Amino acid sequence: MTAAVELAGITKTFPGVVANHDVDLTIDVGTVHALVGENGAGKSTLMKILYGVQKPDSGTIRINGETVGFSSPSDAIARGIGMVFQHFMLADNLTVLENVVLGAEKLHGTGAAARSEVQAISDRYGFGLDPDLLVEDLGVAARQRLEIVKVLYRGAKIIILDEPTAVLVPQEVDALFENLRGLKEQGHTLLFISHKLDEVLAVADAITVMRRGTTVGDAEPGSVTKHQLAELMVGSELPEPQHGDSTVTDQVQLAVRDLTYVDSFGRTVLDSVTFDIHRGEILGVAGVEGNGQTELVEALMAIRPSTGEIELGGRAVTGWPTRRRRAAGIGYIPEDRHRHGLLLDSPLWENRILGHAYEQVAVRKGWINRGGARTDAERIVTEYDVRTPGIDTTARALSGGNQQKFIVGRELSGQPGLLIASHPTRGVDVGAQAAIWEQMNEARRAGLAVLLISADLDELIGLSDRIQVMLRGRLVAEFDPRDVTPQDLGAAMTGAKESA
Amino acid sequence: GCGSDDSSSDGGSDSGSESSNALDCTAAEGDGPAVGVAYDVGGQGDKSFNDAAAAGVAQAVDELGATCTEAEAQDGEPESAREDRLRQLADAGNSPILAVGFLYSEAVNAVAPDYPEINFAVVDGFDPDDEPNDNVAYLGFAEEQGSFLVGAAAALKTEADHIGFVGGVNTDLIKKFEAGYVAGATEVNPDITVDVTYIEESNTTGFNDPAGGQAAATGMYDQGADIIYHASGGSGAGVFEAAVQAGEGMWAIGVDSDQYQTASPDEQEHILTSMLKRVDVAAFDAIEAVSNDEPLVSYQVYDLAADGVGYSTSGGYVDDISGDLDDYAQQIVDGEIEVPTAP
Amino acid sequence: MTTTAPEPTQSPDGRIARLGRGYLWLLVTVGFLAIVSTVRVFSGAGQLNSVGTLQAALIATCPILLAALGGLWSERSGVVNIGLEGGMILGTWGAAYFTYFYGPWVGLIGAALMGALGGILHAIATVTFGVDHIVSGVAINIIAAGAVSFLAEAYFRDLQGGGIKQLTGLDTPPRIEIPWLGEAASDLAGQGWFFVSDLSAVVGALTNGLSIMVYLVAGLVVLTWWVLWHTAFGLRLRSCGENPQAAETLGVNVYRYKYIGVVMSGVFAGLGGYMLVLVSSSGFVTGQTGGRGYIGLAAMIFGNWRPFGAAGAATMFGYTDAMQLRSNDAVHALLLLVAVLLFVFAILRLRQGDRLNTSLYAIIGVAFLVWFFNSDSVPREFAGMTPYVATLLVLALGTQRLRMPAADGKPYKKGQAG
Amino acid sequence: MNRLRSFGLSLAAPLLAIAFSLVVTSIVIEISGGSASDFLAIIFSWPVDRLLVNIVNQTSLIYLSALAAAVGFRMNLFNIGVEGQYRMAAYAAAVFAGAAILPGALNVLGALIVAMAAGAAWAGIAGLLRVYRGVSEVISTIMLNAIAITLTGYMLNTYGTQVGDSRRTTEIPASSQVPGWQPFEQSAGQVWTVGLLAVIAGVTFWLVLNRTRFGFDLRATGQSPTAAIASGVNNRRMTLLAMLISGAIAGLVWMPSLFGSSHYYGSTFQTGLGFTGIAVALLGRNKALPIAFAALLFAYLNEQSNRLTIEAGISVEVIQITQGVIVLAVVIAYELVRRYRLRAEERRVAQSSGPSSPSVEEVAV
Ligand SMILES: Nc1ncnc2c1ncn2[C@@H]1O[C@H](COP(=O)(O)OP(=O)(O)OP(=O)(O)O)[C@@H](O)[C@H]1O
Ligand SMILES: Nc1ncnc2c1ncn2[C@@H]1O[C@H](COP(=O)(O)OP(=O)(O)OP(=O)(O)O)[C@@H](O)[C@H]1O
Ligand SMILES: [Mg+2]
Ligand SMILES: [Mg+2]
Repeated sequence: MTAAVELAGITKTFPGVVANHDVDLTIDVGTVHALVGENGAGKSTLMKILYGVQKPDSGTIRINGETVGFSSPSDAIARGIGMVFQHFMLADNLTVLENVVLGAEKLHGTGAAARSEVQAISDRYGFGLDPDLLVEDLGVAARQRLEIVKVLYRGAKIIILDEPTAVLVPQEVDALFENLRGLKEQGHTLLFISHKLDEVLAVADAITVMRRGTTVGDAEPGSVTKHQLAELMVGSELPEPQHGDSTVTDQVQLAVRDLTYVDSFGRTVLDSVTFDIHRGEILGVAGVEGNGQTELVEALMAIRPSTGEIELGGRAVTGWPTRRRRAAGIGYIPEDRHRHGLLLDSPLWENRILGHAYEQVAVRKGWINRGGARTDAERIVTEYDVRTPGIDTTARALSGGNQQKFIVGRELSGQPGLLIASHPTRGVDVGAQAAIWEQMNEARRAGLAVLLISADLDELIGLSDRIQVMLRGRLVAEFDPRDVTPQDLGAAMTGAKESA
Repeated sequence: GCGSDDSSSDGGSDSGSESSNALDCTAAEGDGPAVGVAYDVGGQGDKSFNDAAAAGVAQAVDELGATCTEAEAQDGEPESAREDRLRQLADAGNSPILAVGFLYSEAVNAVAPDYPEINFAVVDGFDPDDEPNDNVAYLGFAEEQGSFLVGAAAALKTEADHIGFVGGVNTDLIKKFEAGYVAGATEVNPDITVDVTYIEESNTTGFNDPAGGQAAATGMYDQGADIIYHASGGSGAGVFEAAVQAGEGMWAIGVDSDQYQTASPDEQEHILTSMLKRVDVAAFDAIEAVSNDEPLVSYQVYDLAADGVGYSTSGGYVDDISGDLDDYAQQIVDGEIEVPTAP
Repeated sequence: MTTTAPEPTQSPDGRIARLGRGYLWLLVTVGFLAIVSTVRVFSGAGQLNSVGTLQAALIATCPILLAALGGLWSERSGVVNIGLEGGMILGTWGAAYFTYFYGPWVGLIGAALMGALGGILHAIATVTFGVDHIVSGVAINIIAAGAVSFLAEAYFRDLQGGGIKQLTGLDTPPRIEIPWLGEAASDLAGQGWFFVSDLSAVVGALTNGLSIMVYLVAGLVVLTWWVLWHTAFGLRLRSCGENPQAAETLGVNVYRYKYIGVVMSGVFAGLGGYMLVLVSSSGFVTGQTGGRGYIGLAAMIFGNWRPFGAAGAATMFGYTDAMQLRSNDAVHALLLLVAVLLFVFAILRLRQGDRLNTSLYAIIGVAFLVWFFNSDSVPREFAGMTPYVATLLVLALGTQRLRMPAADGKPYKKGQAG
Repeated sequence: MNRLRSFGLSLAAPLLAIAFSLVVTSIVIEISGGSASDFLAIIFSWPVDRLLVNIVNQTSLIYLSALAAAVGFRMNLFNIGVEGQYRMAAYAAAVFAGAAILPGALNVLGALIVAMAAGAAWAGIAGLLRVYRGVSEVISTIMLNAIAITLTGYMLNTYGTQVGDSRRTTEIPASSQVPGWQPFEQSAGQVWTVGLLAVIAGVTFWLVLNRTRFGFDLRATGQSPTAAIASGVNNRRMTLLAMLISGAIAGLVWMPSLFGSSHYYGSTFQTGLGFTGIAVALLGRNKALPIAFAALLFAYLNEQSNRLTIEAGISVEVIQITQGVIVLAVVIAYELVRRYRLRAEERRVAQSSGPSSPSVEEVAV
C-alpha cells in the first residue's frame, strides 16, 4: 500500500534559522498520525510546506505515491489536502458560509446549494454551526469546528490539524476526537499536532517526534508513556508545575466586590463577581474561553468600564484609571502579548517602559529615563534568560517564548503587590514554561498575590492555591487544587456540574 | 492637491486671440523694446486674460519690433516667487515688464524701487502702499461700464423680464461686474428680476468649476431667467453648456473677450454678446509708450471712453439694439450715467 | 480605535431584519418624501424638491459617488486609496482628450484607462512594494495634478476650443427623454401639491433629459453591490480586505485580487473625472476636480464601505451642493427640514431609551427651528458651506457604527500565513 | 562593517530615489517636446543669493506644516486639516496683530499665541468629533478645510479693508513687524526671524516625542493602540491632545511670513502649504530631522522651478511630477532597505540564540 504522504529530505531555512533540516516523514492512508515537538521544532513549517504555503529549499513531497511540487495552497487543495492552522484563519466580518465557500466556490456556488452542503456537514458531525452567522459572533470552539468544516467542505482526504485543541476544554476535545475517529473510518488520513501529550496518546495511531527542525524518531502510542514522549521531545526531563509549600497569608491584597460589566448590547458579561486574594496566594480561575475571564481581567485593569468595588492592599482603587492602578502595584501579563503587551516595532528597552511609565527606573518627572530603562532591560534579559542579541533589538524579532519571558520579567519588576496573569505560558515551550512558573512561585513566596487565568488545567492545578470556576460571567464553583482532576474542572466549566 | 488656488482673480475667459496672433518669443527679433511678461497661473494659451496680454505683446512684436521673455506663475506659490520672477526679468534687462493680474501688485511694489530705470505695468494692479512708484503703471479697467452695457442688452432682449448673473468667486473684482450688470438692466427696466449666484464664496476653485457654473446657470434657467451673464473664468464653459441644454431662446453672455469666437457651433447660437475687457489694448499701450520714451505711470483707466471695455457683436444677435446700447455707452462716457462699482 | 470593546455591527437577529428590510426601506423613503413635502409646502420653497433641483443633485452626486465606489473597490480589497483625487484628475484629462478625437463613448474608455493608470501605480507601490498606502496615495495625487497640467498644456493648446488649461465644447453623451411620462411628471411636479408633486418630481427628474451616464452610475452602484456581495469573485476580493492570510490558505491569489480592486478603483475614479467633464459640464478645465475625490473618500467612509451607503452619503452631499447653487430659499427651507428630521430622530431615540441623544437632537432641532423662524434667508456667504456643514452635522449626530474592512491599510506579504 | 553598509544604504536610498524621479521627469519633458538637459541644468545650478534666502524661508513654513501633520501621523491620526487650520490661524493672528492691542514685541508674542490657539481650536473640532462622536478625522478635516476657506473669505470680505480690488486685514504696526536677517545685499531679501520657530518646533517635537512620557505614550498609541491602552494611556485624551498639538503647530505655519514680509492677511497669503506638509512629513517618515531635509528639498525644487519657463520654456508644473515621484520612489526605496535590514536582523538574532544544529539521535522506544 502506498503511503498517503511521503516527505523526504525536506529542508527549509529562513534568514538565519534552519526551520526544517532533512526531514523524512511517512504517513499511512487512513491513520491518525501525530507530530509532536517543542516550540520552534519546525512542525508548523513542515506542515505549511506540505500545504503549499511555503516552498521547501530542497526535498521531495509525494502524495499517494506521486511526486508533486506545490507553489501555492491551491495546488495542495487540488491534491485533496486540507489544513487547519495553528491560528485561526477566519475573516471575522464574513459569515460562516462565506468563510467556508471562499476559494471553493466552484464546488457548490456561493448560494443555497452551498448553504445546504455546509449545513449537512455541520449536522453530520454534530457541529451545530449556523451558516449565516458572522464569524465574529462565534466562540472559539465554534471557530475551531468551522475550520474543520472548511477542510471537509473541500473534500480533503488528507487533513492536517495544527494544534486544534489548544483552545478547547476537555469535553470539547473529546467531541473533536470522536469526529476525528469518524473521519478516519471514512478513509481520511489525519495529521495531528499537539503539545498535549495525553491527547496524542489517546488519539494517534502513530507518533513522530521532531526536535530542532528535524524528525528524531517515531513512537508507538501503545507502549510509550507521556513522560518518555516528553523526554524525546526536549531531550531531557519534563518539567511540571511545582507548587511547593503554601505561602498564603491572611492579609487580603485584592478584594473584589460585585464587579459587574454590561456590554454595549446590554448583555451582562460579568455578574457580581466577588472574591479575595491574599498575599502569597495564587488564585486560579478556570473557564471556557468567552465566559468573562478576559473581561474580568480588563475590568480589574480599568481597561473596561465596570461597576462594583475593588480594593488593592487596603486602598479603594475603584474609579482609578489604568495607569494609577498599575502604579499602585499591579503587574499585568496580558493574554495576547502582541496586542496588549508589546510594542513590536520598538526596541526591548523601550518595551521596558511600556506600562511602567510611573516607575523611577523608566520615567523621571515626565522625562524618559533612558539609562535606567536600558539597565533594567539588561537585567531582565539576563535574569529571565531572554534570548536576544541585545536590548536594541525590536520585540518583533524575538520568538514568542522569549517575548513572553521579557514580559514576565517586566511585570514582576518594581515589586508589585498583585500580578494578574492571563495564560502566562500559552504557546511557550517547556523550558520557558518552567522558568516562568519558577519566577511566579518565587514572587509568591515574597508575598505576591496572583490572579492566574489559564486554559491549561494542569498549570492551574499545579500552581494555584485555590481554583475558582467562571461560567457565564459568574464564579460558580471553588476547588482545592490538591484534590481536583482536570475532568472535574472541565465539568464545572461547561456547567455540567453547575450545582457543585 | 485639493483646494488648489488659482490666482486668476478675474473672470477671465476665452480671449478673441486667434492662433495667428499667438505670441512666439523665440521668433521675435526686433530692435524695439525688450518686453518681459510675467503671466498669472496658466500662462500663454489659457484663452483667458493671459492670452489677451500675450496678444498685446504679439502686436507689439509685429508693429514695434519688440522682443519678449515669458514667465508664468504656479498654483499656491509664495509671494517671494512672484518677486523673484520679476527680478529675473528685470535682471535680464527687460523693459517694460508686464505683470498680468492683481496678485503681482505687492511684488511689483517691492521690486520696482530697485530697478528705477525699468518700467513696470500691472494689469488690474494697484499700489498697495502710500509711496507712489514712478516707474509703475497700473492698468485698470472699468469692468462695471462694460457690464452695464451687457446688462442693458440683457434687459432689452429678455422676454421673461428675468435675467441672471453667475460669478466665479465672491470678490470685490467680480462684484464690480455684478454691480454694472444689475445697474444696466435696471436702467432699462426697473422692475426686472436679476438672480445672482456665486459658485464659491472665496475658494478660488470657483473659477475652475464648470460643473458649478452649469448647476448655477441651470438653476436660473429653471426658475425663469432667460439670459445669464457670467464672470467666472473657466467655469463659464458650464454656463454656456447650461444655455445649450436649456434650449431655444435661452442666452448666455460671455466675459472678457468675445467668447463667441472660441465657442463651439452649438454654443454660438446661445451667446448673445460678450463683455469685452481689452487687456491686449492696455498691454500694447504700455509697450508702445515705453518704445516712445513716454512710459505710462500710475493708474491708467481703460474705460468706455478709452475703448478699454465694450461689448461684442459677433453672431449679430444684438444688432437690433446696438443703437440703444451705443446711446447708453455715450451717456456713460459723457458722465450722464454713473455706473456703481459695488452692488 | 477609541475603545477596546468590540463593536459588532449587526444585531444577532440579522435574518429577521433582512426579511423586513425591503419594506422598511420603502417606509423610510415614503416617510422622508412626506417630510420634505411638508417642509416644501410650509416654507414655499419649491426648489427644495423640484425636477431641476433633483436633476442637478443627481448630476452633482455622480462624480463623488464614482470616487466613493472607487474607494470601495480598493478598500474592500484591503488597500486604502487616498489617491482617488489623482485618479479623478487623470480621468478628466482622459475624458477630454479621447472625447475630442473619438467621441464621448471612446472618451469614457479613455477616462477609465487614465484612471486605471493611477490605480496601477498605486497597486504597484502598495501591493508589490508594500509601501504605506497613504504615502502612495498622496504621491499619486501630486503626480496626477502635475502630469495633467502638463499634458493639457502639451496636447490641448492648439485644439479647437482648447487652451493650455482647458478644452471646451466637447460632444456629450446622450440624454434620456421619455416623451410622455417626462412631461406629465414635470407638469404634476410643478403643481406644488402635497406629496403627489414631490413624487412626480422624482419621476420627472429621471425622465426629463437626464444624461444616460447618471443611469450608468446607478447601474454601477448596483453592479458593485452585486459583484462584490453576490459572486465568487466578490467574496474573494472582500476576503482580501478582511483577512488576506486566510484567503491565501484557501488558494486565493491575494495579490491578483488586490490588483484588480485597486485598478478598478482607479477606473471608477477616472469615470468620476469623466462625469465632471462631460455630464456636469461639457469641458475640461485644469483643477476642475476641486477636491471631489476627497469628498468621495469621505462619502465611502460615511457610507460604511458599502455601495448603497456610499450612494446615500454622496447624494446628501450632491443634493445640498446643488441646492445651494440654485436657490437661497431652499437653503433656508433646509433649516426647517433639518429641524423636523432631528425631531423625528429624537423621538426614535426616546423610544430606545437613549436620553442623551434624545435631548441632544431636540436641543439642536429647536435651535434650527428658531433660526428658521427668525430669518428670511441664510446669508449667501454661509450657503456655500451647506454641503460641508451638513455632512459634519449628520456625522456628529449619527451614531457611528462604521466598520472598515479588518485588514484595510495593512501590508500583506505572501507566504506568511499560519 | 555591517552597520556601515546599512547606514550607507539608508543614505543611498533617498539619493537614488531623487535621481530616479529626475529621470522620470526628464522623460516626460522629452516626450512632450521640451529639453530635459535644460531642465536638469537649471535644477542643478547653484541658486542665486535671493533664491537661497527664499529657500530658507520656504523651508521654515513647509517644515512647520509637516511637523503639524507628523504629530498626528505618529499616532495614526490622519489630520489632513492642516490646510484649514493654518488658514484660520493666519487670519486670526493677522487680525490680532493688526489690532495692535499690545505693544511691539508683546504683540508678536500675543499673535503667535492666538495663532496656536486658533489652529488648535479648528483641529480640536475634529478631535472632539472623533473622541465623542466617533467621526473619522479624515472626513471631518476634509470638511473643515472647505469651511475654513469660506469662513476666512467671508470674514475678509466683511471686515477687511479694500485695497485695489482685493481685501486684507489691517497691517501690523511697524513696531511689531519683525526685521529679518540679511545675509546678502538688500535686494536678495531677508531670512525671516520668526522662521526660527521652525527650529524651536523641530527640537521640541524631537524632545517631546523621544524623551518624555507624553511622547512615549503618543508613539505607543500610534504603534499599537491596544498595547497603549493596556499600558495605561487614556486613548481619548491622547487623541484630543494630539489633534490640539497638531493644530497648534499648524497655527504657526504662516507666522514667519506674516511677521517677516506680508504684514497682513490678504492676497499674499500662501495656500497649499498644508498639503505640501503632508507629503513632506510622509517623505521624512514623520521624524524631526528627516522632515527637515524633506522640507528643504521641496523648497529647493519649488524655488528653482521659477526659472524653468523663463530660461527653458518648460512649464513649472513639471516640478510637481518630480516631487510626487520623489515621494513615491523614496518610500519604495526605504521599504526595500527595511526588508533588507529585517532579514539582516533576523540573521543576527538567529546567530546569537545559537545555531540550530540538528542532532539526529537514534531513538527506540
Ligand atoms: N516565516 C518565517 N520567517 C522566519 N522564520 C520563521 C518563519 N516561520 C517559522 N520560522 C522559524 O522556524 C522555526 C520553526 O517554526 P515552526 O512554526 O515550524 O515551529 P513549531 O514547531 O510549529 O512550533 P510551535 O509548537 O510553537 O507551533 C521557528 O523557530 C522560527 O524561528
Ligand atoms: N512571518 C514572519 N516573518 C518574519 N519572521 C518571522 C515570521 N514568523 C516568525 N518569524 C520569526 O521567527 C522567529 C520566531 O517565530 P515564532 O514565534 O513562530 O517562533 P516559535 O519558536 O514558534 O516561538 P514560540 O513558540 O516561542 O511562540 C522570530 O525570530 C520571528 O522573527
Ligand atoms: Mg506551530
Ligand atoms: Mg508704492
